[in-house]
Amino acid sequence: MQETIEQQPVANYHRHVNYIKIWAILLVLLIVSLIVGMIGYQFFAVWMIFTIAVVKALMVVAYYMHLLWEPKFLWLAVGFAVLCLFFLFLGVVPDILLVKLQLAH
Amino acid sequence: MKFLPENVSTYGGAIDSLGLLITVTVGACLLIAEVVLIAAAIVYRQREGKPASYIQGECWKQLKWIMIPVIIVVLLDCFIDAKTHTTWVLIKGGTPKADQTVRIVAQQYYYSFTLAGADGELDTADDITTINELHVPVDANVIFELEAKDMLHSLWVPALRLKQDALPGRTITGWFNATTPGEYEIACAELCGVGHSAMRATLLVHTTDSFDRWQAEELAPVTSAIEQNATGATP
Amino acid sequence: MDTSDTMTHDVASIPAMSEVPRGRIAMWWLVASEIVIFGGAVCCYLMFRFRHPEWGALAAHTSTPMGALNTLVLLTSSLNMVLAHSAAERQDIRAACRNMIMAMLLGCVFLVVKAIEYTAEIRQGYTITADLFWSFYYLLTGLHALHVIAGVTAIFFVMLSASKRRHLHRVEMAGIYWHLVDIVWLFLFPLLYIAG
Amino acid sequence: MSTHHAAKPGFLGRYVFSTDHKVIGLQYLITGVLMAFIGGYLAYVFRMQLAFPGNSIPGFGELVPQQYNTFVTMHGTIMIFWVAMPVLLAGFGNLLIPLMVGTEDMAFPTLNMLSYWVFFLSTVVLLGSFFVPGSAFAGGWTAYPPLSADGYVGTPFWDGLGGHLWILAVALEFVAFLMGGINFLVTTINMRAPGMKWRRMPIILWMLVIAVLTFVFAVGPLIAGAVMLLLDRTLHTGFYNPAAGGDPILFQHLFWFFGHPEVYVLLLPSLGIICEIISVFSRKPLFGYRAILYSTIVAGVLSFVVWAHHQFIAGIDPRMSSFFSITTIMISIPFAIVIFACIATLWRGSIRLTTPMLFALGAIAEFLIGGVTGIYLGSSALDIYAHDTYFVVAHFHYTLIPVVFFGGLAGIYFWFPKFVGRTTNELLGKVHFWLTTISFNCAFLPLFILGIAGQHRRVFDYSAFPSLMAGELTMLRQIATYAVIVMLAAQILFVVNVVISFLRGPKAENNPWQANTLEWSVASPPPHGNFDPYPAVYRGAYEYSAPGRSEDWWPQDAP
Repeated sequence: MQETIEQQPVANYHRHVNYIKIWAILLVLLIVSLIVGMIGYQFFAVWMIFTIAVVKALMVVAYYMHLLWEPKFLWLAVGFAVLCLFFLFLGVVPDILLVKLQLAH
Repeated sequence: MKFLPENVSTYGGAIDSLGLLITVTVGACLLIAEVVLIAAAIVYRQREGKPASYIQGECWKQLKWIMIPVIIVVLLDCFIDAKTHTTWVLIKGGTPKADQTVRIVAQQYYYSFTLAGADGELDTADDITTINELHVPVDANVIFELEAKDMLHSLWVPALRLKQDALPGRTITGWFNATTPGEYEIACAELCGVGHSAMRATLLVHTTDSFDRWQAEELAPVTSAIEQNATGATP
Repeated sequence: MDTSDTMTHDVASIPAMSEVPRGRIAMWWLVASEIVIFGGAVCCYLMFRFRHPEWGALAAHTSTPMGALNTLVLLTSSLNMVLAHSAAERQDIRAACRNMIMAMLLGCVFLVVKAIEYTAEIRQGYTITADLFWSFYYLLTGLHALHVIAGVTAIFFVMLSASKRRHLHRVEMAGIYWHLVDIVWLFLFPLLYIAG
Repeated sequence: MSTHHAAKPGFLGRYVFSTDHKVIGLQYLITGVLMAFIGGYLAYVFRMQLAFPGNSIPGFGELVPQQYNTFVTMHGTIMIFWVAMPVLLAGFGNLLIPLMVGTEDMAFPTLNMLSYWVFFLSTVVLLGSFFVPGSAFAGGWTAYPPLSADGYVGTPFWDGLGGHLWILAVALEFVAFLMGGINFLVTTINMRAPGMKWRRMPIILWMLVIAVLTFVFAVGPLIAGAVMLLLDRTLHTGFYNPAAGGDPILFQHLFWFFGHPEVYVLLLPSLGIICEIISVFSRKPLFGYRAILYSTIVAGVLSFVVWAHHQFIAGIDPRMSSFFSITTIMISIPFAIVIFACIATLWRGSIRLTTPMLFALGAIAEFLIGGVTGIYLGSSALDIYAHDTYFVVAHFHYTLIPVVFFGGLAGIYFWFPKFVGRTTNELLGKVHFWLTTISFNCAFLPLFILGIAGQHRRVFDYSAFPSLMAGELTMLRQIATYAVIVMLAAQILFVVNVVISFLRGPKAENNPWQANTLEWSVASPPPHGNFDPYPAVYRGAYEYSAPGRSEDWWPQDAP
């Protein structure tokens, strides 16, 4: 992580891509996820919808926020944040889902 | 270790010996580290004409002086982990076959204990409910179902080496087996409000005979009521 | 700190200062800290969503068309913001300000739609205390709405200074934040509306 | 504060609403030290209650159970969040980072000032909560629901005001440290002097950076959790209420997911201070810079997967306990490397036992005890017995006091000449050290024994427990209490030393300790803008006693 900063090229400035094209793709993805949602609530649909959400988010991050052209240590910052959430989820989920409960409903 | 309360449970010995293991191994490491630290600070005091050595500790030849102790620490860690794991599984990993079943309900600021009785089923006629007194027979596997009504509480029996938090909304199952008859303190080890300090109960471990006698005495009114019912019903 | 490095008298041939503008680095750390805040809340929601399958029925009461409309609004608003950024880099102040105004307006549209949704739900009795699902719904969307308000405010001030050709690099900073708000919604929408 | 700046800001601008990192650092430091006295006073009151239950306490009066809970809660909160964090992270971070990386100020000076004032506001809110009806929060510093959520009995808003303010204060504080922390990161990433490569940075900067990263990544879920707790308290939602489908254990997880990394947020800056001081006063390079650095990074990452060792017996899944027990015991390895490297730095050195050095060595010696007793608690099976007893209390005081108190004092004595421009009195400092060390051990060693005897925590009065009222145990509690009083009294020496030195201590040279790092190359105290001209860096920070040089130090900026 430390080395990458120094090795970054001086000319940062990200290329500007065709933002309207990205927007159109995002829109199509939105419509696809809505259609998938209308089919029903099966396992497949849920996975599809969330995969599409992740793809959409990655596109925004990569092209609108220009993470594609940022130094690697910023990727690490975002990546480690997501990794921490993953740790949190894995550590907590057994206690929420695998316990004998006496809940109100 | 005269301050440690006497152990009266079957698994308490395992915890005590784990404590001893850690004390001996880790204590020895601590002692060595402290001695080296203090000795170094004294021996290498500033002296005229004796400059410090230029040691960076970047090459393996120098680093081994810390890496060898670290490897020893790693080995001790593994050893402690292994023993910890077996002890933990013994105590919290599951429950043995029940000789007695008891429901423990913790609330501000007392415990109520419901002993399942001879049939081993809770919520039947031969249940005995007591407040702040837990009666169990000696040498019996007692399975408890721990519940909390309002706040977090923690069932804490030092003599049994037993501690388990009680949470509202879930039933936590655990067990113990007391080996010596007598009276022992039960406390609440989790802050549960203003009266936390006064939340105290007693564990009474009976010999088998005296437990049967106590049970019979407690059940006497219930038994007579059932008998009366029975005689009343048959014309 | 290897020996060769410390013993030779090289005056740093490499400039240590990184070439990424400091504001942008700061924005990304802000993004990272927001990810763990929203992510933490979403993790909690997910766990409870798995625990309570019956929430599916409750989630059906959220208005998917409204949510979809809001997704569209935020995506378009993000597009405006990134166009403003590229215009600001071309020193095209008019286009930058126009796009930022559009972004802000769309942000306000988002809030209005949200307010209509809230009103409808509360009218039906789905208040924050009605059920844990609704508690999570208001928590997540409420936190997000606060971020939308903050984002609109930030864009407003950036636009004021940009219109005087000052701090043009801040357009990008505001943009990064605004896209983050957009991304959070991209996840909240399926979580609370579609796959509910 | 001598400044050769053209436009001199007025008194307010220079000392109160200053954007100068040195002033902000001192503001954080002084606020933290003052809060330490409040926290110490609370400790005095409840220690007296424990030693002499039922008696009126000199300087306070009669203590009732509710007040006892409040005091214990506020003692913990203040000492962790309003003393350790501002002193170690914000105080030393602000003072040292720009000077050590060789730049004029933080990356965002205004944000930095804002960070302090948000922190100040949080302090006011926290202290104000003592004076609201119902007094301050009494649910333990860990704030476990349902107790912290008032048990879902529908407490009216105003009756729980102390608790709401507590959450608000902690949240404001987190915001302040997030602002400050992002500033630290950007400054270290972006504003290093030419030649200040990552591998040449003083280790304390690395430690501060890793501490900030740990803080930033760990605090998020707790912020979400705190909002949920506040909603539970005020609107009576059910996030932590099992009757509504929530779960109280969720908060415990969110709390400790932050709470454990938080320990390292405090530990790392302090370890950094200790490393600096030990290297300077042994006149030797820091042993194993890279080993220390990599171990610290490993420890930082590992700290995210150990949190549930605080919950072994809290009703979590027993299989998870096994996992967390292993990771917890494994985290001792990187710290063993760091501590051993510190000890190895002493080896064949030329040690000067000045006051800062004494405090640094004392910190290591005491921290070893704290670290080692952590193994007892990290071992899940033994934790069944030790959890929630005074063994835990003794353990974390043996980690936090060396780290915060000894480490912090070592840093204050070490950098006092630099930032105040006057030197402290060595004799007073040494007496202060020995009194503090001896009384500290007398105060907390007995607590280990009490913990082994089964004395459980957060209890107002043990008279309900005959076994804990045994003569010896009562005596141990009294010894601990007397020792705490001595320890608090010993701090008067520190105050006297600092005040007298500030007023009429001998003027300090630029580099009284003959140290290498960049802050010693400028005037004491450093002028506004720090460097003129900007320094260039030629080597790492630990070139002490380099062979072939007449002097035994070699500043980083000397060609």
